[in-house]
Amino acid sequence: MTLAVVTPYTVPAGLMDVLQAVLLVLVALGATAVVLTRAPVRQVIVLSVYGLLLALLFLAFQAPDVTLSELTVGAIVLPLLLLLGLAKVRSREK
Amino acid sequence: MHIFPFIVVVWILAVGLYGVVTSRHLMHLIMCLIVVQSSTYVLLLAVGYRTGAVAPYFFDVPVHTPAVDPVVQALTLTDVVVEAAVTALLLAFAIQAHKRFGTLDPQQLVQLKG
Amino acid sequence: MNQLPVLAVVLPLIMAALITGLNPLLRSRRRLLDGAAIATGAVVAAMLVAVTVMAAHGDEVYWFAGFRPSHGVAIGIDFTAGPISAGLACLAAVLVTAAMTFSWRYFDRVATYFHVLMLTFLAGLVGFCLTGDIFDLFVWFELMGVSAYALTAYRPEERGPIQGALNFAITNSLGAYLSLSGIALIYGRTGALNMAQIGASIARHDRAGRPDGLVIVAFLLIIAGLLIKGAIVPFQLWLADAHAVAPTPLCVLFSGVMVELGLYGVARVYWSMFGTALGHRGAITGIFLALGLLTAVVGAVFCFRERHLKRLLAFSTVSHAGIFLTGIALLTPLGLAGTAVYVAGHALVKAALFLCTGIILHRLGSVNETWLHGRARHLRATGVVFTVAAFGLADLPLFATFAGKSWIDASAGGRGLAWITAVLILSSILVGGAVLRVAGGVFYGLGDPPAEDPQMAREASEETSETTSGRSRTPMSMIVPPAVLVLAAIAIGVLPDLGTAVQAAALRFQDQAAYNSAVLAGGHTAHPAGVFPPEATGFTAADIVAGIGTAAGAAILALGALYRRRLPVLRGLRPRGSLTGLVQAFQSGVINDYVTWIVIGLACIGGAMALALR
Amino acid sequence: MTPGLRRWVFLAGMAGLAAFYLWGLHGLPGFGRYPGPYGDLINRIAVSQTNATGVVSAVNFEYRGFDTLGEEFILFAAATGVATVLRRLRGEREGSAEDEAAGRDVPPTSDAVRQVALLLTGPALVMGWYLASHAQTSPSGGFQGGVVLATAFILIYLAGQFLAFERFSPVDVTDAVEAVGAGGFAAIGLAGVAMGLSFLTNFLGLGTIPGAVSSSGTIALISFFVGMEVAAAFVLIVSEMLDQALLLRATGPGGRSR
Repeated sequence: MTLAVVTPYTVPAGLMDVLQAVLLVLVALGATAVVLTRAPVRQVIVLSVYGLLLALLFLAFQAPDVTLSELTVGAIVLPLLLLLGLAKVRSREK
Repeated sequence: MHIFPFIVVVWILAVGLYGVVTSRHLMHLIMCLIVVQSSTYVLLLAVGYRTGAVAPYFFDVPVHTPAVDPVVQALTLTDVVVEAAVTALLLAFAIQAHKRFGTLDPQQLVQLKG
Repeated sequence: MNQLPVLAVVLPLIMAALITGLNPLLRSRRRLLDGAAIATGAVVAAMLVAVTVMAAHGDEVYWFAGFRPSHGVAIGIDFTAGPISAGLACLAAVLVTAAMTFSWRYFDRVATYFHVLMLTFLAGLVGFCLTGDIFDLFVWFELMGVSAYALTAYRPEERGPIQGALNFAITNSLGAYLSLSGIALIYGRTGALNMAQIGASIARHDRAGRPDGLVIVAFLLIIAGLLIKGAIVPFQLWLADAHAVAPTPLCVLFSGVMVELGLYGVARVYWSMFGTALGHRGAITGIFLALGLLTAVVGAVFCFRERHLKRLLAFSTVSHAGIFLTGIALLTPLGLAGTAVYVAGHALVKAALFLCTGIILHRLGSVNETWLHGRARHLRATGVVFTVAAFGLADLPLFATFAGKSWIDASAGGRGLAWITAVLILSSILVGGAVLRVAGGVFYGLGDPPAEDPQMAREASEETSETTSGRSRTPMSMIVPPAVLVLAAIAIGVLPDLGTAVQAAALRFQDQAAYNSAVLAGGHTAHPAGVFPPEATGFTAADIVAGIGTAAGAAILALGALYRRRLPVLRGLRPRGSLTGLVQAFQSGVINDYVTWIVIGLACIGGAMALALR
Repeated sequence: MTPGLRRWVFLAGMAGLAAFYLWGLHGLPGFGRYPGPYGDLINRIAVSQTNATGVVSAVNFEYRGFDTLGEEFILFAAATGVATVLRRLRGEREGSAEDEAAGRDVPPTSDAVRQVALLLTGPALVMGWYLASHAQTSPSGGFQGGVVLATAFILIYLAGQFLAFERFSPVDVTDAVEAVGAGGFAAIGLAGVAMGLSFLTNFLGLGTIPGAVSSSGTIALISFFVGMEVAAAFVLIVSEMLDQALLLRATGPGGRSR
């Protein structure tokens, strides 16, 4: 399908390709970093950054709705819950 | 670019599973499970993407503008909610496990259980 | 428009919301709360009976929000209630009702949480059975899963339930994500989520007469989650951990329908989406037969060596799951019909066994077979129900299990695979023998107590009573449900013309073209035609001999196990240490191992499919 | 299995599974070439059929609204499950916040954090409300709005103390809000049934201007109920976890040595 329509949101195709490729590489690295970080609290922070990267990738995939959810859930609420859980666990390890 | 996003999907899945398998801490394991699930978001959105198309909002663009698939986005939203729900529940289990066992190492949990 | 299928899902959901909202009011009114929850289950069961009857002559298709498909493209979500799917949903509702009736006097300090989660669980089960949309299937699969994980950990003050719930939740969530990946793959090819539409689309794409990689990979990924739920070796490891520790009323649902639902999902996905594209080739039968028979035997061996009553019953469920997959793998209408009837019979009988175990736990506070030996003599009614149910599990004629098993055997014979009958009988004898050994030893004090296995004794001692008061007697609300369930298993087995009706339903289930036309074009196919023609459903003398032989073999095996030390030949037989070690290494309880096995299993099945189907 | 053996066995299996998975992915049309027809059909008809200009919301709350109902109840069941698993048990008592804080390395909330959090609460409330009520026009909806609303309540915690948080979100009230949200969604569906229509049929007037706040009938209403449900569910989950952080256990293994 040829897409000649230009809208206010159209990003030049070449630029979009580069943007997506860069974000995909960053997301792959982010996932690896989450898994390889073994210190719990630091891992939560890495996970939060990973959520942010995913949100940016989704924006580049033209999915602003999902970006918003991923930002609120993946980068804020889940890390918060995980930190609360860790606080509980660590307080007992004292 | 035709296959690259899908290679990233497989990589995220493999890395996440590696984390689950080698995990010695339940909190770590839960976060690796989140990574595993995130591979499904990337896959869903990549599958519904169309080069050069706009996001499926027709507030200020005409309805016939080529747009990416809105369905996969709705599915991903559901997937994100599932992630939040399952993670909250797993965290509750982990907190309770730590109370009962005093550790979060999956291997020690089994030994202590008897 | 028939609104019953959707009401059967929405009613439990609304009641769950209502109970949560009225939490402060209901907390102190146990009777009202129990009554409302049980009534909901019963009403849902009644609605689903009606749906099953109505669907006997054609699938009931329901389009949500009125979005009918246009030109073969589905815009919305549909429910497609056929006799098999509605019947299975109905079975789920009946068991939920029985389990909630049983727990009326069972849990002492129960908040509204238990009822709410049971109702959402019920909605998940019913929605999963009825939906005709592959993503919707995933949604109800997850609702069922999340409710079940939470219910497993219903007694968080103990160690076992937490650990069991963790293994259960992690393995099954992983399975769900794999299924979702498969759904995304097939969507990327077909741009459709409706199962009928996907089936039509991939059948068209297939030019060379062989499926391409995407179809095979999507098929395996989608069924991966279902096979994990369906406890097929090597994905079954979570099951014993979860079943052994979940509250007993819940085990009824886990063993009776949840596992079977996973396998129903496999059959549904195959027959409404992938069947035509994969070409119904012998290799499909081969791969699933291998998995099914392996599961049947492994489950039976684990079952026989177990001393923890709930774990023993859990392993017998694994073994039966293998038999069900075997019946599905035959791809014949009679094989599927036999499986359907076997699932119903097994669910009723297994539910009765679990409820009787619950009574033992309530009265004696233990599930350790060694300790219990001879101590339940005074529980006469429970003993009778347990023993009768145990014979039902061993495929004694008259029971629905016997009918189902005979048809699977007959159909296997018809496909030239008569040897699998021998494997199935062997596993039935082992499972029946184990349960009858429990019946004879615990309720009648026959023979010697089995040797104590320290590991199992520790596991069993973890399982303490789920009740605190009224332990001197068995309330009617506890003993009536298992008795009724056993009678129902016999009643189904002796229904006249059962085989003809169920086989017709199975044939309809297997006619992908008829399913497509019903869903996408609103068509009606009067005479559906499957890949294999229907077969005779009568019982031959050989069937009856095999049934009685299996039950007798199980009884002899049980007696042999109980009197082992007094019999000269068997005295020297002891379980081999190396075998025990191997079993423990496999069933280690460590979640990391379980996930490793899932990956290995998928890689092996995937390799086999890639080589055999392509 | 020992950890070392497990790692190698896993890597071997994962290599096979990854190869298999890639083999399947290779059969896709390729990135950027979504083939349709589902999404294209919806993009074409959604605006005229529902008056919602945000097609994702139209899919979520209209075309595939039944999925969203299931999704809401997954969250509902999870919140109930968290409450079940973390409920107070015999032998557990509540310590005061200071008591517990003394045993942690987490520093007490500083004044600066408190003020920033308080400042953010208002905007978060407004934004959550905005998101939940504009599902049909912009990239937003009940879910995102609900999460942001929940965040507003959590900010109240950050700003003050747990006790204040508890005052704002007593469990019974949160339960009731959650029940109204989830039950309301289902009830909208049933209202259609009562009119002889299909479950979740959009039976309200669609308005005349595509994209206006009052347009698109039940989409906006469902989005609102979803927002309620999601906000309440998250507040419930967070408060259960906070509650745990304040719980002391009198006895038991792994107990506190203090």
